[in-house]
Amino acid sequence: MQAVTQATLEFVKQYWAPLVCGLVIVGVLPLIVGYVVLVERKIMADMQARLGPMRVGPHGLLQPIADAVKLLIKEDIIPEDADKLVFWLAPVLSVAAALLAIAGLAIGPAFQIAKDVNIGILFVVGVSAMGIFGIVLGGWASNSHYSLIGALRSSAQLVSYETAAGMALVCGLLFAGSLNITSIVQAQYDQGVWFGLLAPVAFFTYLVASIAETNRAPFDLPEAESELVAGYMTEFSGFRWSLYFLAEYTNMIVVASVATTLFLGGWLRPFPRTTWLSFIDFFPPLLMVGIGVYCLMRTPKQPVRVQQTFMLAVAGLCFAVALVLVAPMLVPAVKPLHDGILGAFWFIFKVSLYIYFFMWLRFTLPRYRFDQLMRLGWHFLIPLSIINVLLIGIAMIVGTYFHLQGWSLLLTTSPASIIALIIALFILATEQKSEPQKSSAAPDSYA
Amino acid sequence: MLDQVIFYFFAAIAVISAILTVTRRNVVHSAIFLITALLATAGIFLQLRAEFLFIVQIILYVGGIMVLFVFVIMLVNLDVAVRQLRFARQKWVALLISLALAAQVGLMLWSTGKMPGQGVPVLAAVPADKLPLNSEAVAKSLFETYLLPFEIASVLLLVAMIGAVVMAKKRT
Amino acid sequence: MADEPKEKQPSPVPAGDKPASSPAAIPPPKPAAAAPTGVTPPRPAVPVPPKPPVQLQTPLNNELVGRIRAKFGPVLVEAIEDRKQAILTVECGKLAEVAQYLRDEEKFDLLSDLTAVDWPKREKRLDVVLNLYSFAKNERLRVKARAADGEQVPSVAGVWPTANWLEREAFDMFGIVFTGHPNLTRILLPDEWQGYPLRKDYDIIEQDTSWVKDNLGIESGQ
Amino acid sequence: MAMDTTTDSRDKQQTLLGADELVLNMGPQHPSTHGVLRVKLKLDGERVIGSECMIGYLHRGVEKIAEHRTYQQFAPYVDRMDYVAAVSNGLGYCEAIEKLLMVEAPPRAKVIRTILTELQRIASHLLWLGTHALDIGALTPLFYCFREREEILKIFEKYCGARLTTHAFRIGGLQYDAYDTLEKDVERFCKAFEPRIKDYEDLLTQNRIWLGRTKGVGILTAADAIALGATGPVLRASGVKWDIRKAMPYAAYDQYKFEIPVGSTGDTYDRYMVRMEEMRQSRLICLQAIENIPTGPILAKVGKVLKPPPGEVYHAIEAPKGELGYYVISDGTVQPYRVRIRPPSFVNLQAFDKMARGHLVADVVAIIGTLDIVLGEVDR
Amino acid sequence: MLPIGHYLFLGLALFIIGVIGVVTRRNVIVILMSIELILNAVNINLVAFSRLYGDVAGQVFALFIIADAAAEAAVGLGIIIAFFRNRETVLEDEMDLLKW
Repeated sequence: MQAVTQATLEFVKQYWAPLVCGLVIVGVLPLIVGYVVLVERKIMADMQARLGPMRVGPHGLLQPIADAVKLLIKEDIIPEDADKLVFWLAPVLSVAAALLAIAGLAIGPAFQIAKDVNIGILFVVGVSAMGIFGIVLGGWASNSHYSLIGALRSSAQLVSYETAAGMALVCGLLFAGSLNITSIVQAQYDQGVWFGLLAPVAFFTYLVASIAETNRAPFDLPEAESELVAGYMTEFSGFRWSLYFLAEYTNMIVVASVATTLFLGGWLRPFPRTTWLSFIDFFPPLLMVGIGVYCLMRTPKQPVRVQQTFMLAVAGLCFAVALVLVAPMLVPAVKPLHDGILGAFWFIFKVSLYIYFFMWLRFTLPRYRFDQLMRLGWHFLIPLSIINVLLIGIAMIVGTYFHLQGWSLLLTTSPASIIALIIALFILATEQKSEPQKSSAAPDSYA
Repeated sequence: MLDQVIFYFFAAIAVISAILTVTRRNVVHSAIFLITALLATAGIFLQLRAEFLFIVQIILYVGGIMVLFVFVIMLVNLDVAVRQLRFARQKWVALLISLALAAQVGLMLWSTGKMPGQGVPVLAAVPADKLPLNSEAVAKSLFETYLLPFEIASVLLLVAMIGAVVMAKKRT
Repeated sequence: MADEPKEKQPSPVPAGDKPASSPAAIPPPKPAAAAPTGVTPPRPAVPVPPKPPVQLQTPLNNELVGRIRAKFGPVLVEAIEDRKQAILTVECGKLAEVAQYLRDEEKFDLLSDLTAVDWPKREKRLDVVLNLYSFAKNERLRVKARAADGEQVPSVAGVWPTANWLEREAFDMFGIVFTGHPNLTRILLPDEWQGYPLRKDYDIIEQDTSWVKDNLGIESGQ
Repeated sequence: MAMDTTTDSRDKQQTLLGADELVLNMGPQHPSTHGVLRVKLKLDGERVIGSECMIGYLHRGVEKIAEHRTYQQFAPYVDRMDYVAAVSNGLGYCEAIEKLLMVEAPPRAKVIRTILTELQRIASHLLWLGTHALDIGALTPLFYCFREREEILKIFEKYCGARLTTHAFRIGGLQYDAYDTLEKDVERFCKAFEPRIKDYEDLLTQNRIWLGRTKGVGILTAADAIALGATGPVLRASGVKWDIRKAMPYAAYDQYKFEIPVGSTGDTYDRYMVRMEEMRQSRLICLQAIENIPTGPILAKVGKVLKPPPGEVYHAIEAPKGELGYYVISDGTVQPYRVRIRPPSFVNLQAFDKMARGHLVADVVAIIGTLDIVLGEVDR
Repeated sequence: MLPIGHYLFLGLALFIIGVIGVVTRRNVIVILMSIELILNAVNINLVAFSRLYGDVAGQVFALFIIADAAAEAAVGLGIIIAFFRNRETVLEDEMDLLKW
């Protein structure tokens, strides 16, 4: 007993900061996810010529909390013939994997839970991939055809697209020369150019594959409402369902963060090495001020007093954030925090853009069919990503031979990308030609 | 001290899950416990500072092979299998054989004094800070010293892939 | 194409393997509502009140009827025209043959509708009514067959596959048994339903009351 | 009544299944069966090798009710069949009874009927487009379609006070004359509608995913379509240029110029294109019709009590879904002896099995959507 | 790390559990899973010794074993699926085709 307490103390003493961060993640992330959902609904509403949630709180800003309360007090239904243990375990597994993956991420140079992990990005990818068990087991445990089909679709889809995503990651890692997240971003700083620009094909591949991996439209077949009701989530309700939901959105954040880290320069501002462009550093505070001013302008137009107050509060919050963002540039005392604060802003900003792109696609595109999805994955993305890895590798060798650095690397990588694109288009063209004409040789009876 | 706690924690999980894996009637439950056992093993790898192997274990074993297992379990009709007799008839014989095996290996361990708690001084491990960066070291070893085995392994995987495809393909 | 005179055929694309027929020299029975012949916007405020003629059902004797009579003889029981719509009554047992002939030779390739009517006072109380349409001639034809209760009517599902569900519905509602139908089961009503609701002697209130009594154990409010 | 026990005995007909086969029961509670359609699918993996539609969950015995109501009393009931195209239903019924009575609606009534019916066709197609796109996974068109449909329903509301089940017409003409700004409203809608259709087409027509999901899915050849009795856009998409508005004009359709769009292959994409073009044509008809609405009475002299002379009549109109036929028999009393309604959805749905075989589960949803069925009309 | 005996003992335990699973269970899928357990036991030993001597060769071999396990699982599960298609069973004592 003594030993155990001692070990615990030792552990806490050594790892108190990550522990606190972990607790904060578990506590705060559901709230963040709730607001991501709200933002998604608002964006969806805007794209669809309507208002979205408006009732709970000003402009529906308390909607996530209302939803959470509703979900928590809903009746917890377990189907009669379900496998109780697995049914209980599956959503927890799903959400645990997603939350664990967050630990490996770095939000700016100052905010990282598992600091300097040698295998950084692999950890994130590998652990988040474990969430698939939650889906598969949940679908199986529900003992329903819809759930099972959804689960099988999900696992097949995830396994297929993980290959393409992995290959795309390899491209970025070729440039970085390390798995460590800090080193990856540092490498982009040293090169002065984001890897997404050096390997656009890889970035594109990862973009598509990450949408498929997170089961988002147009690849949301496992939960395709019009076909499978809700796929693997059909039988889940209330709290369990919300766990799945939490996992899905957390995974979105995770893949967006991975893409940001590897392809979009992580917490670096655009053109990180170009000194005459350092006025970009003033963009974050100006953006926040802009939002604050907009809120102020909207304040008198709010019909209810509470809403006016709330708008004022939001404006004040924006100004406060702007102040925090501008402080390291003006006040010498907090100068050391410059990279941490602005880095966090850029990182979150890029992740938001990436997620916004997800949402945009979701409200624009119809859904793929399963065979089309598989064909896209296996016949297009995987060959493309493998070829791209080869070509980028060659480009790297050539670049080293000529001592190319930074932007000049584009000289070798852009031909590689162009060749990869041409091959991709060629694949697509032949694909379309050889697309099997639906031969419905089914028995011709009208009965 | 912390090392010990972590080791015993993971070791206990691994052993209990392994036992449950081979004793559960429901194959899906078996698979879940196997996953737990594999994850616990991965934890032990981490405790041994084999980070790269830790993540390979998670990505490949848990994320790849076990997904395949679960997939196949769902494809084959489980309801029939659940109601079947769990163990084959030779279980006593088998038990005997494995016990003999255990005794043999245990005896060997005992005789060389490597059993825990023997009081015999054991070989001290290389200090942690002297270890090279794990993934780099593995990569170097893999692509320099063991390049040929690496290529052979990839051919093996290719053969296995083709074999699996041929095997599982529907004969029309 | 746009505003052609209404009697002109709208040149249907020949449907599948059925070629457009040679222009049949029959004056087609005037189809559809007798619309005004032209656009005469300011019309006298009072439309001409209809003066119903005493006998609306007049015997029909055009070439189509002649050909059918020549081919089938006494099978064609009656041919009349009612409000300018042609109605043929054929013998029930020969319905399938007549249907086959009408589809193949006379190009009535669309079975618009198949239904039934119950005339409980008649000896053969049930009418099976087929509404046919010919793309080639742009004309409609109604074929009736009288069947007694329980008499078997040959199915036309082999001629027009669309008759499958329509005959099931007729069976469901009237209890007409179609022989040769691939799957003659109830379609709209539950399989265990008693009786045939669209028959005239089927009392819906009585049925409702008894169902409520049997299943809910209370008196029906009807 | 007794609807809850519908399915049991049918389930017993299940055949012996092979190792890879699976019976999936879609509906009657399923997000994309458009009401209470129940489809039993026999699957090989995800491929459909057989299907059976089970209908009747919404059966209300409309035809039986008709025999116990007077001619006028029954008119509101037909609105409840195809409840998304109530005006068309009403038009067919009124014209059928007018034929039975041998009266004719005055020209002004006919033109207004035509305008409202064509608006209803646009509304019905809009609803179809929205739900069909939603089934295939495009969320946004639904809301755009409802936005436009709302405008049409507002016109209906201004005209007769009801939006959905309008009961807009009366036997012999109209109950209400057109309100003062009807022409202006219709014109404004038509002007605004043109760019909106382009919006939908921008979202879908050239979209690779949309093409992949609809091209070659649910092919119905012209011969099959005719044999299965399919009518309306389903038939026209198969390449048969047949529209009752042209073939046997009713209302005031003979006065207006419009085209009949046809497809070539009869797949889901062709049906989509045909319906999109039909909306454009309906818009043109509306624009032509409001140019010149004749003045005059709106109701023919039919009397308060309708006693059609004995006899029978079959009258069909081109409803948004296809041929909507009314077969009415009069025995000279105030109540119809028999009213048979030929529902286009019911007959078109029969083509489902033919279209679905060999496709995947996801296509089943697309095929149900493309048939544009309304269960209220299928089951009556 | 702890004394090497701990790891060897853990490996031994897993190995024996795996062996018991292989010889006693009838379900072929469980047998395959038990084989995975055995391979894991070996991996633990390899990694432990690799740590002991500070040489990554052991880890490299563990990697090869994982690759081998993947190959084995793929082929084995392929066989199971093919067999299940034909015989509708996954029990090893019913896999007696040669007995006929």
